[in-house]
Amino acid sequence: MNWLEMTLCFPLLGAILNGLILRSESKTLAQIVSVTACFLAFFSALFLSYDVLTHHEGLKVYHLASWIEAGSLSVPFSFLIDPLSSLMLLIITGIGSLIHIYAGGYMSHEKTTYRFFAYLNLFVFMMLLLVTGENFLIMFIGWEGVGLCSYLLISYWFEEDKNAKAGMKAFLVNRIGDIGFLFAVFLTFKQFGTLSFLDLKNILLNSHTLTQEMQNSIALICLLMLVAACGKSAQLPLYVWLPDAMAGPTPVSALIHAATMVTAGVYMMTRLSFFYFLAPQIMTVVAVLGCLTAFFAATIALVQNDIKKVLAYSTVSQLGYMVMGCGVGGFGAGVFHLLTHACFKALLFLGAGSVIFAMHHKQDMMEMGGLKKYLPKTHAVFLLGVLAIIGVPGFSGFFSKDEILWKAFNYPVIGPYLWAFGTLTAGCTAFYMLRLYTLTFCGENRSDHHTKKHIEETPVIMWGPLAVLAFLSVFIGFVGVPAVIGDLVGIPNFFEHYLEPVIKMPHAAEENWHFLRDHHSHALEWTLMGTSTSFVLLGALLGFNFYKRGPKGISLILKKKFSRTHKFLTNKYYVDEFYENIFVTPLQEMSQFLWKIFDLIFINGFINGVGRGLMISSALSSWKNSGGLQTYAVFFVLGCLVFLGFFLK
Amino acid sequence: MSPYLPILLIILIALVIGGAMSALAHFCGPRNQTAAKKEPFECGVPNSSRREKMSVKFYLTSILFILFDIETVFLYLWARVFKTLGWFGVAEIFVFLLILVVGYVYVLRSKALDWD
Amino acid sequence: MDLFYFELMAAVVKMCVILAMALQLPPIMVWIERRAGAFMQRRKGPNRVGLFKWRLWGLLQSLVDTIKLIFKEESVPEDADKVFFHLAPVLSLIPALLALSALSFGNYIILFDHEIPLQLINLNVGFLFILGISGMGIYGIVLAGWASSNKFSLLGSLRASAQMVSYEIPMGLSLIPIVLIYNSLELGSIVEAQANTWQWGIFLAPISFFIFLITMFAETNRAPFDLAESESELIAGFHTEFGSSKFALFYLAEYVNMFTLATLCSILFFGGWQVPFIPHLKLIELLGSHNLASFIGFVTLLLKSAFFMWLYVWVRWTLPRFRYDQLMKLGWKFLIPLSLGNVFVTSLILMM
Amino acid sequence: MGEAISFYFLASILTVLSIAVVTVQKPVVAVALLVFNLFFLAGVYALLGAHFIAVIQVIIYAGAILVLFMFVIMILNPDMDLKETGDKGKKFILFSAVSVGFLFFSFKMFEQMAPLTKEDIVSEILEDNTYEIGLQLFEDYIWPFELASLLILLGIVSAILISRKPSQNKSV
Amino acid sequence: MVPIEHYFILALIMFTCGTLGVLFRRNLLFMLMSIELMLNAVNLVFVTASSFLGDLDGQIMVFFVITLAACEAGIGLAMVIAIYRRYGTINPDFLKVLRG
Repeated sequence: MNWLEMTLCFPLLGAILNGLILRSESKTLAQIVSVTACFLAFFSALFLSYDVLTHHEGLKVYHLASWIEAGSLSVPFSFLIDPLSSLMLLIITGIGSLIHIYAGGYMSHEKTTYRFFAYLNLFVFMMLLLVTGENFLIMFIGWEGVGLCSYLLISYWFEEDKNAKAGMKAFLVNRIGDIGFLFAVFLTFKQFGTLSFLDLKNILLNSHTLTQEMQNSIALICLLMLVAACGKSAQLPLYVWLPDAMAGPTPVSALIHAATMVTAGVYMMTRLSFFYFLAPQIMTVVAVLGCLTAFFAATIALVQNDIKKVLAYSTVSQLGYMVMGCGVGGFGAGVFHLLTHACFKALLFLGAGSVIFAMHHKQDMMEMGGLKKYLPKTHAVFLLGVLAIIGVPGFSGFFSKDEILWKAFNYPVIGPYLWAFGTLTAGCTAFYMLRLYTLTFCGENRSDHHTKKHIEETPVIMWGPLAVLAFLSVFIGFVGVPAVIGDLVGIPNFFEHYLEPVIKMPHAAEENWHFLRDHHSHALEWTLMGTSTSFVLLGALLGFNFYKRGPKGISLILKKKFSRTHKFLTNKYYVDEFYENIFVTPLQEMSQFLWKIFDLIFINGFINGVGRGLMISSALSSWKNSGGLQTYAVFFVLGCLVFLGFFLK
Repeated sequence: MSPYLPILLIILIALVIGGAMSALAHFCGPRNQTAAKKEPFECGVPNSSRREKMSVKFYLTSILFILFDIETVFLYLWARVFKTLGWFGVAEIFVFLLILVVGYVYVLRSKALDWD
Repeated sequence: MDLFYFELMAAVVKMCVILAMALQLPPIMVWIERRAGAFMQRRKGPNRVGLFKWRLWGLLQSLVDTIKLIFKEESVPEDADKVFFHLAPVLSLIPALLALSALSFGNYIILFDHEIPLQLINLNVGFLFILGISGMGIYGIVLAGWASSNKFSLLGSLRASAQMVSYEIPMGLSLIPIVLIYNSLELGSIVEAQANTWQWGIFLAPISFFIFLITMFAETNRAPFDLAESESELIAGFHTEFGSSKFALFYLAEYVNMFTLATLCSILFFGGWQVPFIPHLKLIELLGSHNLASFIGFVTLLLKSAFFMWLYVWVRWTLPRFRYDQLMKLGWKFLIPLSLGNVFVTSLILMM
Repeated sequence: MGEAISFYFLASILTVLSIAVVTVQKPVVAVALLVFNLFFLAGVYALLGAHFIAVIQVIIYAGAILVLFMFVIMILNPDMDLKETGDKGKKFILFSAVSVGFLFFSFKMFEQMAPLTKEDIVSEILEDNTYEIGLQLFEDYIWPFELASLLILLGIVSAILISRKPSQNKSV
Repeated sequence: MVPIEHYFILALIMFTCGTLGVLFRRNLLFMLMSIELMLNAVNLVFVTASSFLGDLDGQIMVFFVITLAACEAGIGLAMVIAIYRRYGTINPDFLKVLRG
C-alpha cells in the first residue's frame, strides 16, 4: 500500500466505519474515528507530498486499476501527484483535520453525530479524488461526490424545510455547472481522444501551431469549464446557492463552503491552465467575471446582518478574486490566494461558529456586540483572521491579494479597470469585515438577558483549532512574498517556484501572453500597493467608526440617507427574485401547461391504453401464469433447450 | 486387482449373512401371530399413531453436521498438504476457520443447539 | 491373470479371517460384558452353561443365546414397511464390515514370493474411507426406526443418528492432528511412523486421543452415551421391534463397530502393530522372519484393541448415562471447539 | 476388461436407480434409493481414478446430505399428501415435449462433440491424487476456497433463520 | 477402455431423470432430490473430463459443487420445513401465491 492509497482510503474507511458499520450512539467514538481518519490522511498526504516532491521530480502518476476500457476510450483509475495536487491535498486534509476536531465541540448538542462525521469524511475523500485525479472522469467523480456531500451536509438538519430547500438549491444550481463540465469532457475526448491531463498537456505544450478548428474547440471547452467553475466556485450568475448553503452546520460552511469545495473551480482552471492559455478571449471573460463577482458580492456583504451570510458573501467575493487572478494569467496568484483564503476563511467561519455556539445559535449581528470580554480567546483569533482577510500589510491576505491585483493591472487593455474594481472591493472587504468585527465583539452586548447570562468561552476543542488556523493565517503568506518586497527583506518567493512545473505556457500561446514576462517598474508596483493598502485602511477605519456604537449612530443615518440603495443591497440586488421570475416561474408554468397537454392527454392516454390492452391480453394469457412453480420451470427448460438447439444447429 | 473389488465382496457377504440369518430364523422359528403382536410395542402406553412430528432440532443438528462435515473434509485435504504449504496454508486455513467460527458462534447465540 | 487370481484368493482368505473375527465378536463380548458386570457388582453372572462337566465359566452361554435367537419367532409389526424392515439390519451390518476390513491389521506377509498386506481394503485415501463408511451406518438405524412404525423406535433412531452425526465431527476433527503429524492418510504408513514408542499418537496428540476416546463411545451408542436405547425412556430404542435374527444382526453390527473403533484407536494412537519398545524392523531382525514378525504384530494389535474393548465394558458398568441435552452440549459446545483448537494449535506447533 | 465390466454394471444400476428415485411413491424409499445411487456413483468415480472425490461423495453426499433429507422426512412425516396433482393431459404433453427436447439435444450434442484425440487422453490414473488436489485447491483456488467457507456460513445462518419457529406477529 | 461418450450418456440419463423429476413430481422433497441427482450428473461429467484429460481442475470443481449442494440442500429443506409448517402441504400445486 503506497502513501497515495493510504491518503485516499483513510477518509473513505472513516466514512464507512462511521456511517455503515459502527453507527455509534457515542459522539466521542464517532469523532475519534473520523478525526483519526482525517489525521492519518493528512500524515499520509504529508509523506506522499514529500516523497513525490523530493524523489520523483515533483510528478508521479499512480495507476491503481483500469476502469473504463471501451475501444479508444481508456480511463484508468490513475492519480496524479504534482505540486498543485499535493498542495491541495495538504490544504484539504490539514484544514479538514482541524475542522473535524472543531466539529466535535460544535456538534456536542446533537443527539448523534456519526452521520455528520461520516459525511464529512466522505466529503474529504471525494475532495481528495477531485484534486488527485489524473483524468477528467476521476475528477468528475470527485466533482459530483463533493456536490453530493455538500448537499447532504447543507441539509443535515433536514427536519427544517429551509435547510432542505437550501440543500436542494445548491444541488440544482451545481447541476448547471456539471452539465458544462460533462460537455467539456465530451468535447475534449472528441477533439483529443484522451481524457488524461498529462497526455493533453503534452499534446498542447508541444504543438506550435493550432488549427482554427482546434482553437475554437479549445475555447469552447474553456467556456464550458468556466460554466462548471461558476457553479462550483459560486461565480456570477450561479453564486446564489452559496449564501443559502449557510444553513448547514458551521464547520461544514468552513470546510466545504469556504476552504475547499468552492475552490475546486479555481483548482480545475489551474489544472487546465494550458487550455486557458490557448483561449485568451475566454480568459478575458474569466477575468471580468471574477472581478465583477468580487465587487458584486462585496457590496452585498456590506449590509448583511447575519454573521454567516456576511462571511458567505465575503467568500464569493474572495473566490471572485481568485478567478480574476486566473483570468489574468496569474494562476499561481490565484492558487496562492486559495491557500491563504483557505486558512483565514476557515478561521473566520470557525470563529463565527464559536460566536454562534456561544450565542445559542443566534446568527444576527444586531443581537451581538461586546463579546470581546465574554470570548477573549475567540476574539483574539478572530481579529487576526479579520486582519488577514482585509489584507493588512504583513498578514497573509495582503500578499496574495496584492499579487492578484498586480497581475490584473498588467493585463492588457482592461487591466487597470480590473485593478480599480479589485482595489475598491478590497476597500469594501475591509469595511464589511470591520463592521462584522465591531458589531460582534465591540460595544455593548445587545442580546436578551437570558442569552447573555449563558455566554461563555468555548471549550478547548473548539478554540484549539482556531489558534492553529490563526497562526497559519498570519504567517502562511510569507511563502509567497512578492518580488518587490521579497528583494527588500531577503525572502524569496517560494510559492511561484513551487507551482512553476504545473503552470506551463504552450508554445502556441506565448505571443498572447508576452506581458506576463514583461518587466515592470518597481515604482509602479509600490504605488499600486500603497494605493490599495490605503483603500483597505480607509475601509477599515470607516467600518470601525460607523459601527463602534452598534447599529445606531452614523450607520443608521447612512442607512436612512441611502435607504433605496440599502434596500437594494439588502435584498441582494433581487437576484433570487429575478431568477425566480425569469426562470423558475415560467418553467413551472410551462411544465404545468405541458403536463396538462401532454401528460394528461397523450401520455396518460397512451399508457392507459397500453395498460388496458395488456389487461385484456393478459387476461387471455393468464392461464399460463398458473403460479405453479413447476409449470414455469417446464417452460424455462424448454426455452433453454430451444436456445441450445439453436446454437448446436 | 482393484482395491475396490473387496468392497463388493464384503457387501455381497453381508447381504448373504443377513439373508441367511433371516432365512434361518424364518424357517426355524415358530409362527403364531396374534393381534397384540402386530401392534407396535409401546409398553402399555395407549397405542397412538407413529405419525407424530419430531422436533425440528434434529434437522438443525444435521444441517450443522453437514456444514461441519464439509469443513472437516477441507481440513483433511489441507492436513495432507500441510507440510508443503507451510505458513501460507496455516494462514489460509486460519481465515477459513475464522469464518466458520463466526457461523459457529451464531449457531450458539441462536440457541439452535440448546435442547430443552 | 495368475496374479489376479492369487490376489483374489488372498483377499478371500483375508475376508474369511475378518468375518471369523467379526462373527465371534458378539458371543464373546456378550459373555465378557455379563461376566464383567457381574464381577463389578459382586454377582456371579452366567456360569452354568458348559460342555458336559466342564463349565468353562459359562462361556458357552453365548452360543446358547445365539441359537435361542435363531429359534425365536420373528414378529413383524403390521404397519411396518416390510422392505426396509428386513433391509435395515443388513444396512447397518454392511458399513460395519466394510469399515472393519479397511483396517490395517499388520505388516505384509510374504507367501509364494508375493507381498500380501494384512489389510483387505487398501485405498490411498486411507482412513477417510473408514470415516465415510461408518457415516453410512446411520441409514441402517434411521430406516430401522422408521420402518418399524413405532414412535418410540422412530424417536430412538432419530436420537441415535443425531448423536452419531454430532460426534462424527469431533471424531473427524480429532484425527486431523494425526494426519498433520504423520503426514499421511494411510494406516500402514501411520503405523510405520510410530516405530519409536515415544512417537505414538497418544504422546504426540494427547488431546486428540482424549476427544477420540469420547467420540468412540458416542459413535457406537455405548454407555454412557446409550441414550438411543435408554430403556427408561424409549423401551429399547430403534430396535424395539426387532427380534430374533434381526436383533442378532444389529448386535453384530454394533460390536463390529466397537471393534473397528477400538482397533482404529490402537492403530492411530498406540502404534498399531508395533510391539512396544521394539520397532517392527528390529523385530524382523530379531526373529529373522517377516511372517513371524507380522504375526506377532497382528497379535499385539489384537491385544491393544482387546484393551479398548475391555474399556468399553468397564465404562459401561462404571459410568451413569448422560441426559440428551448434556450429550448434545458436550458434543457441540465442548468437543467441537476443543478439537478445532486442537487442530490449529497442533499446526502452529508443527510449524514452529 | 475389468474396468468395462465394472462400468457397465455400475451404469446399469445407476440408470435403474435414477429412474426409480424420481418415480417411487414414498419419499423415504426415494431417499434410500438415492443413497444407493450416490454410493454407486462414488464407485464410478473410483473407477475413473478419482479416489478422493469418491470418498468425499460417500462422506458428504451419501453420509451427510441425504441424512438431512432423511431427517426432514422423519420430522415431517409427509406421506399424507403424496397424491400427484395437476392436469394429467397437460402434464403428459409437457412431459413428452421435455423428453423429446432432451433426446434431440443429446443427439445433437454427441453428433457435434469433437472426438477426443489420443493425445488428449491421459490414460495413467493419478495415484494419491489427494495430495495433488490439495495442492491445487490451496494454491490455485484460494479464493473459491475461502468463499466456500463464506457459503457454508451463509448456509448455516439461513438454514437456522428459515427453520426457526414462526414468530407470533406474522404479517401474512 | 470405456469410451468417454458412455460416461456422458450415463450422466445425461441421470440429468434427464433429475430434470423430469424437478419438473413433474408434485412434491418439494422429490424436487430437491431430483436437483441432487442433476448436480451429481454434472459432477460425473466433471470427474470424467478431469480423469480423461488428466487435469485435476474438474475434481476440484466437484468439490465446490458438493459444498454448494450441501448448502442448497440445507436451505432448501429448511424452506420445506417452513412451508410445511405454514401451509400444511409440500405440494407446489397448492402453493400458488403468484397465481396470475
